[in-house]
Amino acid sequence: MAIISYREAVSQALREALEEDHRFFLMGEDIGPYGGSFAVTRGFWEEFGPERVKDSPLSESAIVGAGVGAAMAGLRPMVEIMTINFSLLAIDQIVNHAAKIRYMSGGQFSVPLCIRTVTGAGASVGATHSQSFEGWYASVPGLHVVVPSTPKDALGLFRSCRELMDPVIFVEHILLYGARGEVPDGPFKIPLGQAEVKRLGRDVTIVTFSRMVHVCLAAAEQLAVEGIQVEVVDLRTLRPLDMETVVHSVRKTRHALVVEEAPKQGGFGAEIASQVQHLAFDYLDGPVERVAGEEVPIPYSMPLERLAIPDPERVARAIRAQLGR
Amino acid sequence: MAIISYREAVSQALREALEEDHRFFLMGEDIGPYGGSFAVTRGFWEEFGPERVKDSPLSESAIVGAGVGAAMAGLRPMVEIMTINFSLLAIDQIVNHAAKIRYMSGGQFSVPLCIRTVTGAGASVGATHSQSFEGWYASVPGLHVVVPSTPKDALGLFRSCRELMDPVIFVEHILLYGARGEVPDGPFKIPLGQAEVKRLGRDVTIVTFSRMVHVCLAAAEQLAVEGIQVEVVDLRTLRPLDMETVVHSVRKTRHALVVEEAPKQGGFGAEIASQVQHLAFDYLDGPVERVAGEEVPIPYSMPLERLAIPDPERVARAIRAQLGR
Amino acid sequence: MTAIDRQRLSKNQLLGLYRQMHLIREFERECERQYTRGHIKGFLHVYSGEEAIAVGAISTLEPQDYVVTHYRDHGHALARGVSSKDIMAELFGKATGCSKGRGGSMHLFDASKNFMGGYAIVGGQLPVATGLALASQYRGENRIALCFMGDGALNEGEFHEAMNLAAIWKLPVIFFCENNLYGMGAPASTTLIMHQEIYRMAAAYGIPGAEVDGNDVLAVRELMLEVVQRVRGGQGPYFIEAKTYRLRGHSIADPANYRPPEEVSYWQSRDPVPRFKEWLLAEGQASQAEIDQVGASVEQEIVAAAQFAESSPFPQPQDLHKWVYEEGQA
Amino acid sequence: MTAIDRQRLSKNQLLGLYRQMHLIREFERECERQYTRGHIKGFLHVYSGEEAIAVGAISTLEPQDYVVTHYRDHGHALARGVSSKDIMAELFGKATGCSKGRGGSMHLFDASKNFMGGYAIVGGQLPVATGLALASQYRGENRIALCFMGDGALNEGEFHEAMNLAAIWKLPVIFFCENNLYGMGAPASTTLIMHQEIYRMAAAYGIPGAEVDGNDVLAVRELMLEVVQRVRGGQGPYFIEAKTYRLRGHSIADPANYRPPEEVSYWQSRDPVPRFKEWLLAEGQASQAEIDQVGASVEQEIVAAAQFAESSPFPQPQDLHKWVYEEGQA
Ligand SMILES: Cc1ncc(C[n+]2csc(CCOP(=O)(O)OP(=O)(O)O)c2C)c(N)n1
Ligand SMILES: Cc1ncc(C[n+]2csc(CCOP(=O)(O)OP(=O)(O)O)c2C)c(N)n1
Ligand SMILES: [Mg+2]
Ligand SMILES: [Mg+2]
Repeated sequence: MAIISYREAVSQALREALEEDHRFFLMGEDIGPYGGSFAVTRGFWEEFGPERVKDSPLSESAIVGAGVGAAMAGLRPMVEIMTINFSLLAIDQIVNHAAKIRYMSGGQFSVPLCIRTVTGAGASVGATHSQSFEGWYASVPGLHVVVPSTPKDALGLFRSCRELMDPVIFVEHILLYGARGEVPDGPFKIPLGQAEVKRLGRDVTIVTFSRMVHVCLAAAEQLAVEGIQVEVVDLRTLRPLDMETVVHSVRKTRHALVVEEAPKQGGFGAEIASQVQHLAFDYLDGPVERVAGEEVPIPYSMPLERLAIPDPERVARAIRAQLGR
Repeated sequence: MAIISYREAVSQALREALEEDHRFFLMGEDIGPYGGSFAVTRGFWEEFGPERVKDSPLSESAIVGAGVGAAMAGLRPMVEIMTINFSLLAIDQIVNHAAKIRYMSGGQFSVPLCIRTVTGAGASVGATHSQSFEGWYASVPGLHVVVPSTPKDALGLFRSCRELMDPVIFVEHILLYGARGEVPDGPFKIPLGQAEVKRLGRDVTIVTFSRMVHVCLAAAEQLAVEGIQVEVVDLRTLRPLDMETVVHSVRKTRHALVVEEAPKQGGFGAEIASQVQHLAFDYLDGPVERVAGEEVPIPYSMPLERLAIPDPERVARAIRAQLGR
Repeated sequence: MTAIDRQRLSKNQLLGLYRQMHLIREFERECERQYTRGHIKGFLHVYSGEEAIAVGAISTLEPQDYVVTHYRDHGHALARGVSSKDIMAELFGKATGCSKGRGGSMHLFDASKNFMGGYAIVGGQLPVATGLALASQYRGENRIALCFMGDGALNEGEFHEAMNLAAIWKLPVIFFCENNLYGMGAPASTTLIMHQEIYRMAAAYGIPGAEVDGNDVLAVRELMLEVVQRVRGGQGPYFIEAKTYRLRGHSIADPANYRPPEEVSYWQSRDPVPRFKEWLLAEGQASQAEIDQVGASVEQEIVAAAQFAESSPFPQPQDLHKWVYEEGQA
Repeated sequence: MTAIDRQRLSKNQLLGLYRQMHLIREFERECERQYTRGHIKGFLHVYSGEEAIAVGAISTLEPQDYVVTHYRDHGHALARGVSSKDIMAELFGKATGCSKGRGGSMHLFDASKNFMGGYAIVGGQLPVATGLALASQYRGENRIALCFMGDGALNEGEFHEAMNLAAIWKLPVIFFCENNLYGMGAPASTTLIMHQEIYRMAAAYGIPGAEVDGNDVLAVRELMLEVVQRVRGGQGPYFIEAKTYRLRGHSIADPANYRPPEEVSYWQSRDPVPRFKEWLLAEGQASQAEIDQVGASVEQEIVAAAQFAESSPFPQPQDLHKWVYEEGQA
């Protein structure tokens, strides 16, 4: 067991891929001498050389499309899109090519492409730079969507992603890079499609992912003091989606709250809520509740931004209301 | 009352705008001499001239962005994106500019831009050309999303869109252009955010929109023969979303089924299901059910394509199962 | 057309090129018939009039090279040797199709021929081709990628990004623009300033550009032979513009009324298939009997393709979800 | 620098230009200080070193003209006359900011100055500027749109689409590339083949392109005066490349270690602010006393701006949803 940061975990995951298999290479904006805009690939360019750590022009669509082509040819491109906001410029390549080529070719071609990107608000960088589109990608058949909340999950999940023959959107959270956590020694892996109960509790189940896991854990701490035992389920991957673990928990607690960062209407939390009420209807003591981002572009001004995304207080308030306490 | 086609309704709506207010102009690919790829603007170029019916290069991002700029300058651009599939190439302009400029400028600028586009599967045009992204747009604060199912709704809703000072995504369905229906004479309007009960029934409420309204009405016909009375609620706009009408119906029928064309996981139907269970929890006799597209890229082969999207039989089967008949 | 000497084509090879061109033309005719009969659905964009490009260009490639194209892809697939049966079956939506019925007319694929696909988002194939070329460069192979596009693709941002990326990384990719003077209904003159010299747009990326008569199969071949050698030699990407004309509408639904009749008849007089045939005859490279034999053999092939397509089964309903992910993955 | 004569600038006007440049420089210094004090959050990209461009270029516009720019936008806003108080308040996230605290550093707006915004998606502002120019053309106004971008924007597909659209429709827009030799950390030489003559890329669109010393305010002005006249006269778009250098890192978080020290010191020696000052003094266009007075007045203005920002209120929590839609709309 070592304690490392989320940044170090992702970094290690990438390094392993580069070291162990020459088919892996990195491509992205400013991942070279600059070291990556979140310093994940610092030193890589010097270590692995410009052929394997390809500093690209600011051309999101071209680098994702080039990743698709290289993957079809048998390589394992790992493309960094600086933040998920900019992925909108490449979303056509992701949705219409990466996700569909296996199907449209009748299984003749695979696209083992990993797109790493960074999601989330809370960094005071304004509306165009603070979005959370992972839910959109999770609605696209043909993609895998991975949303780790801890260093361990990031490393373990990435190791599984490396083995996939289909495209993955690997979504890191902008505010988690500094978060530290225990990571097992040795080559452990975490398979996609397995949620994890991050905290045990008997009164209510929170279903969440990415940074909101930490917000919910903090809320759970607060509520524990008040005698409310919250169970926190971290989905870890949105596609595939492990509803079994969620339903198992909800059957026990009889209350479910879904927490996400994106604006509520049409957020991926709706899918979870919809499935929970469907799969656990007879076990629920009340409706599935949701806490999500507000229906606004993320404002720059920090006091407003704080109001726009869920925090532990809002989550705790929602649970008190839900349980009538 | 006249009986006209959906195509004629949209066409009339556009013509009215062009005739009545010089600030309106059209911009899009092949809307000029070609007449529009779905013949909506046939004859317009000849009638209104190339300055007001601007045939554009194949540059989705540039024409939407230009629409944003022209709208900021006080015009009323109506941009046609040939199909919603290609809107992915312009989605950054839609999400990061059209939807956010009012907010990011602290209310100084408005973007009264109307983007017309065409959604839907069922036309045997393959996976890249058969998608339904209206649900994504409906999750973006700052946008309006309109999804008419009839000629009357198309015309009446468009007339309301013309008055908005914010961007609208006006989504026509590829298989509805030939559909005919009654349209009141005179300058009637349909406000955004008002769902319509398209068929009255007491046993179950179907909530749906766009072409699926017709699929559900056909299912309702079938079920009526079996003595099941289905109420069909057509949302008509996804943003704003009228849950009041929906909940009112569900409280009566105590059963809700949400039907949509997009793949189920992460589809906008999840939002509706989530809200119904939340707002009508105590009235529901069973979980909110959903019928949606399959989790596949839309296959070209017609027998497979038919299986991939809901049809009246599937809807009817779902309702029988839901009601235990 | 003295290219013939430089190209050292045998009579047999010349007849082979002609056969391919004729096959494409007849294949497309059959498609139009089958569309009318309701066997082919959706969009149908035929390649009639542009045969000299696909045949001339692809004939200069090696089997290991990659071919990528746009949605008007039947001609490229046939020229690459994808079986006419498999393509026709695909258009019929049959399980035996080259994309197993999943792709359809705009999304033909054949891995065995390194035919990497028809792409239906205008301009979207350029980045993909760039990536294939990148893989070749990365592995030190000497495969090249040949990427076709219409003139319309030059309006799209992806053209720009892919050209720039290929240039800056010196990738072995040939960008081949089939300039048939129209996008859908819009003449290139209304969408591209440089419509008369599209190839010159390559200069903005430091990519050499050349122009060729797209209705002359030997001219296309001749230019391509040079370009292929250069690109395979590691000198970076190349851009080719071939001027041509589609003899039919944009799709089968398009009567193409927006085109001036004189323009149409001018281009009909330059129809690449009869033109090449007449040249073969005039130069004594083929006899009328040989031409007739090609005609008969193509006719047979088309009949066989249609029969194969018609008699093939549709995909099984239970296979709807097959190939969304690798077998065994969620 | 005999431009002065042709430009018929009075001493006062010259001093005015200098004041703007100096104001930008000092404003950015203050921003860096306030960032360290925690008053400014998020990303901070300063304009230091590029002042001659914004000041020179914008000084040639009329009030009705539109200015659009990228995320490194403080300099353009100041040069356009947006109040330093309002900008600083914006950076503090205050309700009095030029975007009411909603936009932040990368998204400055001021309708009263036709300052149409800083845009933070690289390349995304070009289509918007094109649309503003289109509106002017549509209404037969003679307003022009001036659109700034970094060299990095030329990598993006939107550059291409907007250039093409502006060209084909002959729109009154000036595309102005601030080539400071770097994107974030990547030198333009690794991302653009034409990095040494970016202005030549305009030829692919039939758009005239010109190059200018971006560290020489009068040279920028001189070129712009010509270009503005031409574009206002209906002759279509124009592309300008100004070579310059950012004297600081990409953002305040970037120590810019990737830049060779000789390069940095070469450009420091061409710093546009002292360079213009020295010229003013040498040419007798300003006295040291006048320069000092400008310094004092700028210092006062900056202090006032910071005080205004600090003492202004944050937006009200209940106003979180204001301005998502027009008042009264859902
Ligand atoms: C991004 C995108 N926009 C629009 C379309 C619709 N569309 C299909 S083909 C076509 C015209 C393309 O013209 P060109 O590239 O010249 O090819 P050609 O048909 O002439 O072979 C258009 C606009 C599309 N498929 N993709
Ligand atoms: C589409 C997009 N990709 C990436 C980024 C991240 N990013 C912000 S600034 C920048 C560099 C831009 O360089 P340039 O255009 O030369 O402007 P400069 O910073 O030199 O003024 C990058 C990559 C972004 N904001 N938008
Ligand atoms: Mg064409
Ligand atoms: Mg730069």
